[in-house]
Amino acid sequence: MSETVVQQPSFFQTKKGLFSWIFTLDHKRIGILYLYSIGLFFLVAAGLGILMRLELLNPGRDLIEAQTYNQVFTLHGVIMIFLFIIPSVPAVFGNFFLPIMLGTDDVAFPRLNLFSWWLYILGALFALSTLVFGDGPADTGWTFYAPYSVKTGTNVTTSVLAAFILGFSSILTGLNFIVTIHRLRTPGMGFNQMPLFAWALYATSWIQLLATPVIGITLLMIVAERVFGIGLFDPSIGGDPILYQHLFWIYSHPAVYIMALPAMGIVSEIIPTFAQRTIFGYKAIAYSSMAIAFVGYFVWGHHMFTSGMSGPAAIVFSIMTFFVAIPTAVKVFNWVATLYKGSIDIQVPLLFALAFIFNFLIGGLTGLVLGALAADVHVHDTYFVVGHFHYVMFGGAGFAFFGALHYWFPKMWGRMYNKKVANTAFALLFIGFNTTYFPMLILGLKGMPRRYYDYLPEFHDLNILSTFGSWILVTGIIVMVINLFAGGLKGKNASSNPWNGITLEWQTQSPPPLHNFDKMPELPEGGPYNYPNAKNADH
Amino acid sequence: MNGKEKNTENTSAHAHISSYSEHFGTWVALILLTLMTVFISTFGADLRTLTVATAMLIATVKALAVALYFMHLKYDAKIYTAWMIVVMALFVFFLIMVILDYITR
Amino acid sequence: MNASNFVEGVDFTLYLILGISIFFLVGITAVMVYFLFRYRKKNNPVATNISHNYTLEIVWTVIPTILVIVMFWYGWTGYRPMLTAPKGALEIDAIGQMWKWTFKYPNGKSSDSLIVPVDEPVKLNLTSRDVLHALYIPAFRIKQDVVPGGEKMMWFTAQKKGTYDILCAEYCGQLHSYMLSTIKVVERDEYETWLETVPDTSDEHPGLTLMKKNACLSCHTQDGTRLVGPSFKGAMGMKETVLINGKEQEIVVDRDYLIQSIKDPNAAIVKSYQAGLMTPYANVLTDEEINAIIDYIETIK
Amino acid sequence: MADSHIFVLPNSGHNFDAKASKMGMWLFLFTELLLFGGLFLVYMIYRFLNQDAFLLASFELNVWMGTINTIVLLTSSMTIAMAITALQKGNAKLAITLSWLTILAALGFLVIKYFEWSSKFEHGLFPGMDHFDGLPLGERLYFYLYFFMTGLHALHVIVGGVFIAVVIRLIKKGKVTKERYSLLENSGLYWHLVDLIWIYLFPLFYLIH
Ligand code: HEA
Ligand code: HEA
Ligand code: HEC
Ligand code: CUA
Ligand SMILES: [Cu+2]
Repeated sequence: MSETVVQQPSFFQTKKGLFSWIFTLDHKRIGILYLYSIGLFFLVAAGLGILMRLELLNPGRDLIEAQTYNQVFTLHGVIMIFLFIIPSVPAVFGNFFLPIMLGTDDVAFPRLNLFSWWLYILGALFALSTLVFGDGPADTGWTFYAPYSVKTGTNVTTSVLAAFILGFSSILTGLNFIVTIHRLRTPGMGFNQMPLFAWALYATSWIQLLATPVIGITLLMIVAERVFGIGLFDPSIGGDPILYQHLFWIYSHPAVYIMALPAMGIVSEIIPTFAQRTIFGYKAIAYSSMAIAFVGYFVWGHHMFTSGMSGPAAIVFSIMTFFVAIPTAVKVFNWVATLYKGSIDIQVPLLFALAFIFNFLIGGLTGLVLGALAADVHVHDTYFVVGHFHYVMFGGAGFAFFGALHYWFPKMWGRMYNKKVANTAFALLFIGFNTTYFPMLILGLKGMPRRYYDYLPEFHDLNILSTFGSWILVTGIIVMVINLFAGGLKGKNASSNPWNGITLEWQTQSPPPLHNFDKMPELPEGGPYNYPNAKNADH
Repeated sequence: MNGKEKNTENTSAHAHISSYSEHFGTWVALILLTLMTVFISTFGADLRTLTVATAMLIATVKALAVALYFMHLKYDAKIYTAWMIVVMALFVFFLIMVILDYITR
Repeated sequence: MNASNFVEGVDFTLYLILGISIFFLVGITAVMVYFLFRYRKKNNPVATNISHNYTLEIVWTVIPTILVIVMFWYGWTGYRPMLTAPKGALEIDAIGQMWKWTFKYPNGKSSDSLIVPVDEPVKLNLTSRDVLHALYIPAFRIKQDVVPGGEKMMWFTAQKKGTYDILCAEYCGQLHSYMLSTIKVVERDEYETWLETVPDTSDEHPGLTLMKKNACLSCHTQDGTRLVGPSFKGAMGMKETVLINGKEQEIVVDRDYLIQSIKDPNAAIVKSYQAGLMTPYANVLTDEEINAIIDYIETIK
Repeated sequence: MADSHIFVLPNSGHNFDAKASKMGMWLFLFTELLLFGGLFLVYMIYRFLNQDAFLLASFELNVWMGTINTIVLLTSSMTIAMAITALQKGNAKLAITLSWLTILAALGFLVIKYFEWSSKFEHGLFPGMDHFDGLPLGERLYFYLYFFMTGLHALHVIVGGVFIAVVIRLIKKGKVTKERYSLLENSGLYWHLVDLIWIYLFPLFYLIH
């Protein structure tokens, strides 16, 4: 690397002051705005999670009342889903890196992008305002099932509106990314030369775009029912509560792939970089994202197997559920195969990516149990489901998010965190995570229902273990957060390409300049991950 | 390189200008179809069981006319038509799967 | 012998999938960890680009496909029998309402817990008075949502004598986790003698019997402690602040107010309590019954 | 020694890109379609469950008002489509006139809707009113859906009208021109969507007979 390269002012330096941030049109700054806001809400909701675990340490009342507990898990679920995990990867890393990886200087609609962030903040304010105003946060669970959500006196209307606004924000982000990918790729980059992270975001964006409106309208119907008495779902004034469930899950199942696909995109970036070789089965990974997105639209009924669903409908939904597992399996095999004959540099981001695979395997395979009709009847609405979704959402998507944070950290801030501490934090997180959630799977198999403030004495031991695990987890998170802050403030300067990555973001300086590139980026020969230093086996 | 992608970009580069008379013709057809559905449903007693189906069929023809001519789908890049078909198919799948649960319940 | 006729189908599906899962989990993890060390930078300084291998890719698409079809099949065969109850099953009505199960037997007897004869198919007709609930008997591996505005059903044949838990598995509000009951499986004659004995409530106030039957006491106490609803202790004649159409108002509790509170509880909400929780009992209780209840409330001092 | 010349990529997100903005509009229309799609789904299920009640309830609606409104809306769709042709041909004046006609039609539509709704109110046919609460559940569902769907549609008519009005201003200011007409085109696309939805609402509510 020639030493005479002039360091352009980075996007941090070009302008200063609060307004230069909250009214910025720069996709990198918007990504960072999202990072801080999402991180904040994650910590709030995680605190609520810890509170629940403390309450569940012993049967009976430990800390909080039953009603408070119900509000806590609802708020925990709503924040974690709508404010943390759905926007997490696309809004933070998608915003920051998609344009750079495509070799352009911004998304297609920079103003709309800023507007999405403002909507996000507005939605967050709505969600949090339920804490202060009226009769407290909703106590319905994040699913807002009718008719309870119509009857309860808590602030359901505001919570539901919050979800509606956040959905709108999510739609606009998706729309922006689709147009960006179609219109702004650097000359010479066809769809099949795109990095897999971009592919993952492309598939995700279509889900955001085509599934979110359905929940939007459903939530509006709940509002209309509560405010105007338009009784579309409450049977005592005409409606059918099962129909609500259909509409809710038409969105909310595809939504789980909004959480999972970008995370998989990150894993597909991290693994080739640290194996220093091309990804195995580029096309299989790229197209399986689209396949998951598509098939994922037709499986929602697996959340309703015990609602009195008919045989034929149950068959269709169950089969389709199993079919989504196949493209996912393909991805997992491809990742593992990418390690084969690599020259592996074991660093924290890679550890997070591999932990993703392990946790996601447990999450996904327990998903298969849930997809099987007979088994689901037993474990539906038990802690087995709670275990399943924490494994995929936290152990999977959450770990990928942390992995991305460690992977792109030097690019975003031009500094490096302390790698030893990062390793310790990772170990604590991994152990803590599994100690917290594995017992939940067993609890579920034994028949402990979810959303239970109190439980029968036979479930005591495993709950103690789970709560104990959550303490390790907290320690891990605290260590990680402190380490990252310390690294950002006074870490060693990082080179522009510390991991020897090959996708376009590693061709610009760290942190990138305002316009991302000060010369045309060059596409790697023979595919986005074709490492020139590696031996070529085929062709 | 993705060949298809390039093609669509070229065709939409010289934007097609629809003529006034084409718009007018579309309008006439739409009005006629509207009057036809109203007529069938109010006076066509012998078509009783078919009315829903015919009404939906006519509505779909009208919607196609609006989409193809007023919204220029016919002359625009093919990708919009393709997307439109996918979105509509998705919606129809939703309908089918929900009604499946209700019919057989 | 299993606790119910469904245990076998459900558990087989569970073990089958868990078995396959453990195989893949352990296998993939082992391969991953092996590669991680075998191809470390130290051991393998130069990587090899391998972009794909169609044979391998087809194999690992086809094998999971076959496996999931097998999983689906056992899931379905375990589930199918749950959908239709055999003819001649013993039919019992099960009513869910905020935080209490009530079971009504064909002869009119009603009970808080289930008693069923062993080795006989039992069909539960499920209805809800307010919101969603789900009747869950973990030992029997069955669960069915109870949906207001329609009747659902579930059935089973208990195969082993004993007492098992009944839980509510669908979130239904504040005391969801206390909506518990039990099912006792007994011999046929024991069941019959139980069915014929009417619990002796002659020396109980008829109002109290009605309150027990209608789950009033899961929300209201008689000793002044606060549950979800206000306690009935000394209620009659008490001064209270209530919200009528959102406006606060001082009232004195009298018979008319109590009648209204039972028939249409949301018309006046006692301050600091939540609206919407108590279902209107206008269609559930007759006027005489309501009067009997109020007579009894008058006696709680 | 920083370069005074800042390098700008050819594929910049800050360039004006008519195709991108049209693409964005289409994507947005898809979300609108699915938004109403959810309601059509609800409609379909409830109609399936309450066929007779829906038939009975639909007699309360005035077919003629509905038909007139359909024609008004179709006509406005034509005028806005012609406005685009006019602008493409460079006739900004005609484009403005045609756009105004579209807005006028939108207002006409709303006025007729207003009369329809208020006649329902007069008959006590709104949730919470006496007559309404006496209806069987199936008929109530019909009216819940009627008010919700036509109400949401009317909201879209208003948004579409405002959108077109904004574009008219921009044409006057010379910001939307023969070469850069994509905003007018987008407002037209939005307006046609409003029309498309009404094309289905009309037979589903007025023509059940
Ligand atoms: C990131 C989010 C995410 C992801 C990716 C998934 C993925 C999957 N989920 Fe999960 N799920 C949730 C989030 C997620 N889920 C949430 C939040 C809920 C609860 C909602 C609530 O009620 O509150 C839920 C609930 C839920 C249910 C309903 C449970 C119930 O309430 O009764 C079901 C049932 O089928 C299910 C199934 C699946 C399946 C089959 C997958 C599959 O996509 C998994 C596929 C992955 C694999 C299978 C692993 C990799 C494969 C291999 C290594 C190869 C070997 C495999 C084979 C032999 C096939 N999920
Ligand atoms: C991405 C999603 C996500 C994540 C990450 C989590 C994280 C956690 N969740 Fe989550 N959970 C959900 C999504 C998620 N959850 C959803 C959707 C539900 C369903 C809700 C419903 O039923 O409606 C649910 C329900 C749920 C339940 C079931 C409640 C019930 O059914 O009764 C429980 C119980 O233990 C639980 C616990 C936890 C815990 C202990 C964590 C922990 O992992 C949290 C760990 C947190 C930390 C480790 C950080 C702590 C940090 C601090 C306190 C501050 C430190 C500050 C600084 C250093 C600045 N959750
Ligand atoms: C699901 C919980 C629940 C059940 C079951 C329930 N109630 Fe209530 N009840 C409440 C709540 C909450 C309030 C306070 C809010 C209000 O005034 O509506 C209340 C208020 C009342 C009041 C007014 C009390 C006062 O001091 O003003 C009366 C009387 C009453 N209930 C009677 C009954 C009777 C009789 C039954 C059974 C037939 C019953 N309730 C069942 C929750 C319940
Ligand atoms: Cu009843 Cu939960
Ligand atoms: Cu799902």
